[in-house]
Amino acid sequence: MKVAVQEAAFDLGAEANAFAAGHREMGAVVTFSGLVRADGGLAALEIEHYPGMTEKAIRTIAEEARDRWSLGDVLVIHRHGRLEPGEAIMMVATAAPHRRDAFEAAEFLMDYLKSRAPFWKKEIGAEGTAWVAAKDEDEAALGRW
Amino acid sequence: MKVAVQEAAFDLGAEANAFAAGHREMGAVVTFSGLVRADGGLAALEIEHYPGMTEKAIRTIAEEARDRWSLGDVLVIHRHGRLEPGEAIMMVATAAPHRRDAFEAAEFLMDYLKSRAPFWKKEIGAEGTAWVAAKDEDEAALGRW
Amino acid sequence: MEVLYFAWVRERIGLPRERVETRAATVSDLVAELTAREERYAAAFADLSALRVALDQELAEFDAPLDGVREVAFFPPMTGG
Amino acid sequence: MEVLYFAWVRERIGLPRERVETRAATVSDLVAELTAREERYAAAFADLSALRVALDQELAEFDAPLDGVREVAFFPPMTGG
Repeated sequence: MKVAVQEAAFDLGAEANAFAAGHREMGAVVTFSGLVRADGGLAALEIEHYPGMTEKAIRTIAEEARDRWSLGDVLVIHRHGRLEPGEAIMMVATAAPHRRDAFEAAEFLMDYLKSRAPFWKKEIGAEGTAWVAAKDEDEAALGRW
Repeated sequence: MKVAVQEAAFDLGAEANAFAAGHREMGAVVTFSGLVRADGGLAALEIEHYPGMTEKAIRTIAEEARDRWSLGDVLVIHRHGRLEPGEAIMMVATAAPHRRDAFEAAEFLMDYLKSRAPFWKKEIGAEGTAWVAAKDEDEAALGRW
Repeated sequence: MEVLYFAWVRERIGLPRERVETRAATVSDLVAELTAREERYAAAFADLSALRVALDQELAEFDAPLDGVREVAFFPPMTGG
Repeated sequence: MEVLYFAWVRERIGLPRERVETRAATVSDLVAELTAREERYAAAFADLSALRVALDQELAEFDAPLDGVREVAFFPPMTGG
């Protein structure tokens, strides 16, 4: 299990390849990446986090995923600091013998990371800055699991 | 939409990067890759397909996914011929404004590709060869959609 | 019409495709004709529940009419992905 | 104890962390103490339903006891991913 909370950019493809190469006994690899949308007007995204708690919260979520599904491995990378449109904010990857496990575990990780890992996004636009509000649907998504 | 049915190996990470880079207005990218499991005894996998029908069947499935979910784009690559353990058999990628769409469309694509695209796998082991049997659960998976 | 065979159907029949002159009205009629020909066809078509058929590269049922069809393919359930 | 603030809570209060000497029994008691201090705290804590709290880096409820807790953090609902 690899968990990285970092300011530096990462290479989604290289991470996906390294992750898949490490799991030759697994048949299914799912990746999710969250990108800064190049929406009209967004100049950058600023991501704040809670050093210390962040890694712990992510590890707890990843361990829960490993308990619930038959998984070979889990990868979570999440950036903080300033990100430009089009950049990858984060990624998760799951490897499993069967595709359903890989898919469900990746969705579970995303749902929990979204609402339970201490990150906060601020949008920096031409006309000022605004903290991104949490969505009711993100909290509701946890009810699935 | 890119659909490729090919004998040549492909670079999962490079494909994922190129796909994500092409969708700067999308927030979510999901990839699935199916790998030849390095199980005990499996020397290779031989994949037969139905040239002409294969591409058509995949395009139909991909178009159905685009009708059902709010997607920016879909990628499907599927190999045929002889594959060694650890090699990628196929991948799908979906880009969407929201993660739920990207995940569901990718699962839908996989479920349909598995049972509705004309590919057949043969396992080549130390003790002979055997066609992989279709699983009832794969047919049952279609009932979800 | 062209008749194509894939995977173990191809192996049992011993060829990937052949031209068949037939007046069979449906896929089932064609299967009956082929089965009557030779043992290797009978072996391939012994259990239709283990077979799938495509007409002009679209999945079809065994009771589908062959009217105007140029290409028929027989194969086991697919195992891609 | 150490009290940490993140995102707009940090911005409203105007500092990321501070040492607070308190005998507050629960998180709610601590919030009441801070609110009584200065307007900027009152502004940050005006709507507790819009806030989350972590005790020693674990999410907790506002009625949780502070006994033995060394680090309290206040922040809005998280928006990672």
